[in-house]
Amino acid sequence: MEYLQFLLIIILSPLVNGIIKKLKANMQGRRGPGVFQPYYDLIRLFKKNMVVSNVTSWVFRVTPYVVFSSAVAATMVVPVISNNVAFSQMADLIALVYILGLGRFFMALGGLDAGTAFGGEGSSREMTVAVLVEPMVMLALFTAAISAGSTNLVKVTGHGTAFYTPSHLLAFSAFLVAIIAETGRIPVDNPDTHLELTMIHEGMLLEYSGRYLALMEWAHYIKQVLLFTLAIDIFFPFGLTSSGDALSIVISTGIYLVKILLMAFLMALIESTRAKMRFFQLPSLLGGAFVLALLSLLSYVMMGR
Amino acid sequence: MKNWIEVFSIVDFVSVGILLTAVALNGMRRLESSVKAYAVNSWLLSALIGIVAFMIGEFHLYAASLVTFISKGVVIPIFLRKIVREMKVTHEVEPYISNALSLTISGLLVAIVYASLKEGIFITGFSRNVLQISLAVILIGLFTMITRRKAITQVIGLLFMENGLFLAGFSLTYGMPMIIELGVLFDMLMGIIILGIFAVQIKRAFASSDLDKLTILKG
Amino acid sequence: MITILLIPVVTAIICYLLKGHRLTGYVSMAGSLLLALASIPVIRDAFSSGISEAGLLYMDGLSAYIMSLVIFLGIASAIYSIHYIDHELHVGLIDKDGIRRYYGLFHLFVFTMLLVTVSNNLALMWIAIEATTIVSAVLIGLGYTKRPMAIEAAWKYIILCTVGITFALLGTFITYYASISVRGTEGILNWTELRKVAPGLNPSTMKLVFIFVLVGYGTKAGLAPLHNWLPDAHSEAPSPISALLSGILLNTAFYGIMRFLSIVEPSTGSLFTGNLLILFGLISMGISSVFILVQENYKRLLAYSSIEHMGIISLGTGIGGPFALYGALLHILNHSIAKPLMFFASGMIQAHYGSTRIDRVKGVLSRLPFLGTLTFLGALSLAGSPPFNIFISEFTILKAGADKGLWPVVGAFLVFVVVVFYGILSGFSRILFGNSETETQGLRIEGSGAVLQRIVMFVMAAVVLILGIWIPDFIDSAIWSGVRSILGEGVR
Amino acid sequence: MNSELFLTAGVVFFFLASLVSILRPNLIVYLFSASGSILFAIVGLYLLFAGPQSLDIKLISGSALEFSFGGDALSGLFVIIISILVFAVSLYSIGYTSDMKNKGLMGLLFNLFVLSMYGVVLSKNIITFLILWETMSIVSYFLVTFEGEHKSAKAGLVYAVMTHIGTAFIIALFLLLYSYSRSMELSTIKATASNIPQDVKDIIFIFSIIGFGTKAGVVPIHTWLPRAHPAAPSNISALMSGVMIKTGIYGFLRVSMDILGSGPEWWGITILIIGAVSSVLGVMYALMEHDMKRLLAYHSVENIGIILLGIGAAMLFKTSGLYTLSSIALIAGLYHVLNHAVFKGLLFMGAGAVLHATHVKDMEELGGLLKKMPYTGLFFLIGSISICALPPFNGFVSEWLTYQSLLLGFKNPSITAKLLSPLGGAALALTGALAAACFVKAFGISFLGMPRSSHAEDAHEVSISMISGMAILASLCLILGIFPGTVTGVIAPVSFLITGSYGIPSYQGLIFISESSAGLSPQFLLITMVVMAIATIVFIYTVGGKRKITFAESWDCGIPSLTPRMQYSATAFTKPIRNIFKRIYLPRRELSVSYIVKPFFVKSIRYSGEITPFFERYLYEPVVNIIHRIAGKVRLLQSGSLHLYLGYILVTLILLLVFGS
Repeated sequence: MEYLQFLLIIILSPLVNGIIKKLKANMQGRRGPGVFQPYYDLIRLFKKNMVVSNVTSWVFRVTPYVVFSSAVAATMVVPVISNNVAFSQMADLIALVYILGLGRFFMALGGLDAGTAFGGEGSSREMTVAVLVEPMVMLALFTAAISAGSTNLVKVTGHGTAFYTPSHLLAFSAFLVAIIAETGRIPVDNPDTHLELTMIHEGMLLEYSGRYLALMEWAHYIKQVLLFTLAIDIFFPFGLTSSGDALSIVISTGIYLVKILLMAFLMALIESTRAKMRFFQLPSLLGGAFVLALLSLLSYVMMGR
Repeated sequence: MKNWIEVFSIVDFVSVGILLTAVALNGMRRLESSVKAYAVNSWLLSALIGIVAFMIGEFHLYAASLVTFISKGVVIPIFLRKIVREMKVTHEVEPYISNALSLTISGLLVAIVYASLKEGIFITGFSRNVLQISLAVILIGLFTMITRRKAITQVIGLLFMENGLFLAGFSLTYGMPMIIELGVLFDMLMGIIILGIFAVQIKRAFASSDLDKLTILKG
Repeated sequence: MITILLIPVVTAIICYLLKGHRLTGYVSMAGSLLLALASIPVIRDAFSSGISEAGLLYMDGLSAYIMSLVIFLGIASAIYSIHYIDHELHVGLIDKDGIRRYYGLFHLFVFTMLLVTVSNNLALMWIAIEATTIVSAVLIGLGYTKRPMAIEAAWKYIILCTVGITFALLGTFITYYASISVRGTEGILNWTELRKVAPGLNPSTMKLVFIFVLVGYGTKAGLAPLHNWLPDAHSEAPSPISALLSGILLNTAFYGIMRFLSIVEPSTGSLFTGNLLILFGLISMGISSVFILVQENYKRLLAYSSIEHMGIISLGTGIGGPFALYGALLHILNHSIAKPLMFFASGMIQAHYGSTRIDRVKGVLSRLPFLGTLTFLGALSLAGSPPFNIFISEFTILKAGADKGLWPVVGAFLVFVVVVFYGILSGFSRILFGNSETETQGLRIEGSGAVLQRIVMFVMAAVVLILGIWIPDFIDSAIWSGVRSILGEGVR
Repeated sequence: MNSELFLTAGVVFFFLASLVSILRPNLIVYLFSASGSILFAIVGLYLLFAGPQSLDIKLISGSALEFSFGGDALSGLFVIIISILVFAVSLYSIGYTSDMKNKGLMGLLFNLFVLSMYGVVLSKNIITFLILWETMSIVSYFLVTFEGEHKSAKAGLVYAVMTHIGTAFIIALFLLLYSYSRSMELSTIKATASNIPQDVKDIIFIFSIIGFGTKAGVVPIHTWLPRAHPAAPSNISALMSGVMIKTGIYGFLRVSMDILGSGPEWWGITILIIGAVSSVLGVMYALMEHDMKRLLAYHSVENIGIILLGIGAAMLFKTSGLYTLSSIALIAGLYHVLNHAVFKGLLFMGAGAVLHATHVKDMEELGGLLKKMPYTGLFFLIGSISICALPPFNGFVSEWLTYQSLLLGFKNPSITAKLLSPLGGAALALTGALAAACFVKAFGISFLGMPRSSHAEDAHEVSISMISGMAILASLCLILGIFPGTVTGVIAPVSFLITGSYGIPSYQGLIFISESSAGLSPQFLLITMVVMAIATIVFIYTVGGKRKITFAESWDCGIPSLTPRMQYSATAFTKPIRNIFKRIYLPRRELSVSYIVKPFFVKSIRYSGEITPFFERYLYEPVVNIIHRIAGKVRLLQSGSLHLYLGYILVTLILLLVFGS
């Protein structure tokens, strides 16, 4: 039963995005679309015919499937509501990051395949952001992993009460920035814009249509919730059941949903209070986050906790 | 019987004379005079050899003295003068440095030789000083070669070196086997003759007997 | 032994009488081959035990070793000369008269070097070495061409060497004198007998002797800072003669030093002689490496490399001990195969491009593939890189140095070797690669002479390569008997 | 059956190949080489599992020269690695060299090169090692200058000189070792290494970094690498970058970890830092290269750095006595050696195939090749994914292991090690991200989009032999990626030899490190992803049913039609990174605009920019200049004046008289 917990992420991810949109709208004094809008969009896209550029090669058409299935594969090793995930032995942080990396690699290739300037620009900026984010994510995760003595997610989550230490708070703030960058949110990227000069993630998807686009978007939602869940698992690892009985599962599901909602609220808050940065100002933000991660590691090494 | 002391003093006297002619070479202005100096130097050398021969009564030393006199004292000087003439060079020696300085330096060389050839190297024989002298002559000859501009003067310097060498040879060894002496002598002669020919060639090829022109090959 | 000495003289006379007939080259080749045949039994005996003859002549392992090198290079150079001279005649650099003079002097030159190796009497050895100077000077300067540069080179060569060698004679005299004070009655110059009384000789006298001999024969062997005649002479001489000069003449001069070494060492102790030799070796390597680095003329570059290798040999001799000497002797062999090969090659390049300047020559590899390849291999060998022969001897010497714990020497050696590698390789890669736009006067390659020329060079290149990966036993034993004749019996 | 037999047979095969190559029928030559490599692989297996006693050959000649061949597990592993690559490259070369001028020479040198590499890792005494080491360098030098152009000659010169400097250091360190054991045999030296004083050990260690590092190409002595590899023919660059530079790693391991045993802590720290710097700088410079082969060459620097990260961690652990962990880290390093050999060989072959088909190396002139050369494109993509360490291919496993060993570095007692090893991990992460960016560029620009030049327009797929060569390595990329347990099992004897512990218990498809209870199963990843992909497709068709795809122009903002020149160029792609890291790149750009009517009507705009080659400009050029200036001064000694020369004689004599006697 709890081996299927990853389906929770896959199914809920559009909803979470809808909720964030709604919250943003409300904070900005708009009504905004309903929280279930992303589902309607996906289904409509699945039903549409597709227009594909005749410049593209098979890489372009394989990309959506790789991106989507890599995102899904990543979710399978993450404890959502129960410590008792499928293949718990391979529930590995580093592996997780690199699986997502595979998705990004193909997305960037897909962006280049159509031979348009926008796609190229999108993938170029995506890879640049990745270059800045990756070390920081790793350092943040290292702090957690070292304190848990393992890179295995189950071990990390099992090793509780970690988040009172300063090193973990630092690591968490770094990881938060990482999430913003990875999910393409303000101030790094603007998920709602289609203005060519500013877009990163949308730029790569420009040539995609119909079900390909749907898969890409969905994969994006999944990645977002996955990262939320990761943050929760690592930095607020309480409320996960290890027993399989229905009650505890219900309880922990409830706790999980609350946490996710909090994350969503946080995101919406940040997005509506911050303005989008110029692309070449990003290094200062992400560099700062890197320093936070470094400090967390340092403080852990120095204080031993 | 011979009076050793006297002979000693004579030997020293003659060898000092050789040294002086060598030093004097540095004072010479004209080519002819330096050739003369060489001739005198060679006569003194053969005389010394003669004395040594007389002392130890070696026949072949008399011969050697004679050969030396003829080759070095007569043939070579004539040959040199002939070259000097046919090269029609200006008869100045044209040294790089003033005669005074070169005289001082040659004096210095003698000092260095005496200082560096310490006691305990030459114990036996009458030639205690002669080796020093001969080495001094050799060095002075070399020094002359360094300071003189003309090809022909270099030959003269080389000849002085050889005289010094012979002086050393005879005084140290009372003469070696005849064949060796002859061989050495022959070699020397050949060398000088070849050098003479070359000197002429240089004069032809470089339109000057100045060795300064011989600096095409460098680096 | 007498016959060995006579053959080249006779050959010389015949060649001279032939009045520059086209066949002269083949006659001289026949002469040198005959010489080789005649010498084989003597050399074989000499390797096993010393032979003395007529009081003045003596052969042991060392002399046999050097002699066989002289003879081998004599043959190679004679064969190479055939087409070389032919070509010179064709382009009008030489006339009939020049040809007869060239071959006559060539064999006289060989004769004098043979005489050096067989003479037992030190003064006789001196005479022979001086004679080599005179003959080779004439070969360079008046051999056949009267180019001013050749004359200049010859003049410097003869003056410097005669001056230098004067001191060697002085040293010889003093040795005789020192022997008097031991024998009491009358002195000796026979190496074999001096060897017996060596330990009794007066140390301070012998120190003086060694200084004079080192300066004297060192000048001839091209040890820096007495080397200055060498680049000029080697670059201006006709290539076969340059090959002989740097391939073996330098070694005969150094042979003289080795002979004296085994007389001087017993009394003065190996520290004095060793340090002097090491000092001269390092200075030679240092100076030559710098000059190689900035050299613009490839024949001069080769000449400086000869200085470097003489330095290495002197270093090995100075380090002392059987293995260092083994290395030094092996190095003599390797160097006198590789260097002549390079001079032969450069002679052909010069004939083809009409210039010895590095920047005038380009694309040898693409234009003359065979020659270019040999040059490439030879250059690498001279640069001391495996799998070529010279590396082996260098490494042996280094190893001996490490055995003695002479780390500063080893370090300096390595530094200089690297610099030399850079210099030689950059120089020759500029020659070998690229495509030349300079029009060339072309190289005639028809005629049996040309074929022989190529065969000889190919054989030498093969030897260079083979000795780098395999030292045949007869060479090994030959070198050991050479070492024995320096250090005395009982070694190995 | 003993291994001498196989060895001799292998050597014979390669010599046959060399001989045949004079008659230049390519097929036979390289088939000989391929079969020779198989025989050598068998020898390697012997050494790996039957132990060192299984091979011992001595060829004594003279008193100065003694060849002695043999080896242990370490040699065995490297022999196998070489064999894998040689086999593939041989097949590839059949087609690649077919239309080469003087290919006979090519075949000869190729086989000699391979033999010398085998010899290096199989040599058992100092002189054998040195001779074969330098032979390898010289033959590869010939191969670099094979094209014979001025450029390649220069590259070759730089390569030969730098590697010779390295060799000088190696000679020095071997002489030091020799002087303490009085023996040329490496085994004896190892046995007596304990009586070498520590400071001498330190010197030897530093020398081994410089000497072997030059060959391996660690920053800052890497500068020959990006020159030599592009200059060489591609099959050779595959060998050079794939295995030759690994002999440097071999030598380093042999001297610093096998012979010297464990050193003080700063040894490991040094290697860790060198590794981190090399990996980051290597990939950064690679990112700025648009010449495909130069790019790959810089990636070799990066990967050597990654390997050194593993080795450095291993040294640290060994110092602090944590032998199991040390073994794990070493396995990580060696695993990456194997992987890099495979995918870098593959990538160089791919670049060679592109070069062969289009005659250009510059990406700005390529594009859209995936349609023209489907197989090459596929294999190049696989290689790219592997080198970016993305699952489920081989690079991922070794980098994961490296991460693990770096994180376990926290178990070291000293604070420095505790701190530095995770930072090494961060460097590795940065490297990974940059590498991904770099290969998105490399593959995307040259294989995707529209052709940017006529060269790319009329490209064609290459011959079957080249494809098969690439196919072998491509499939190996996958196999080595999804059977990690097997590979670690093969490497285990080596790490046991050096660290005395087997490290990871090897399950067939799974790695599990009990020290950090971290596990990895690429098989699982692969299967899940495939299943998920299928599930997705099924899902889509159930939801959306069958929909038709219409092909059309790419979105062109209403401009009549997109031209290839409107595509994103490689330069543009890397622009952001060039900007962000300008402290490192020191980019210089000039923009020249020519107007018809200033400032309104622009005739043309020329933009040219380049990054500063830091080490060449600020490290090497000054040194060389100084040397040449000194040399120029010294030249005055030979002024041509005879009098001066005579003066030298006089002065020398007087000095000797005064001081000598």
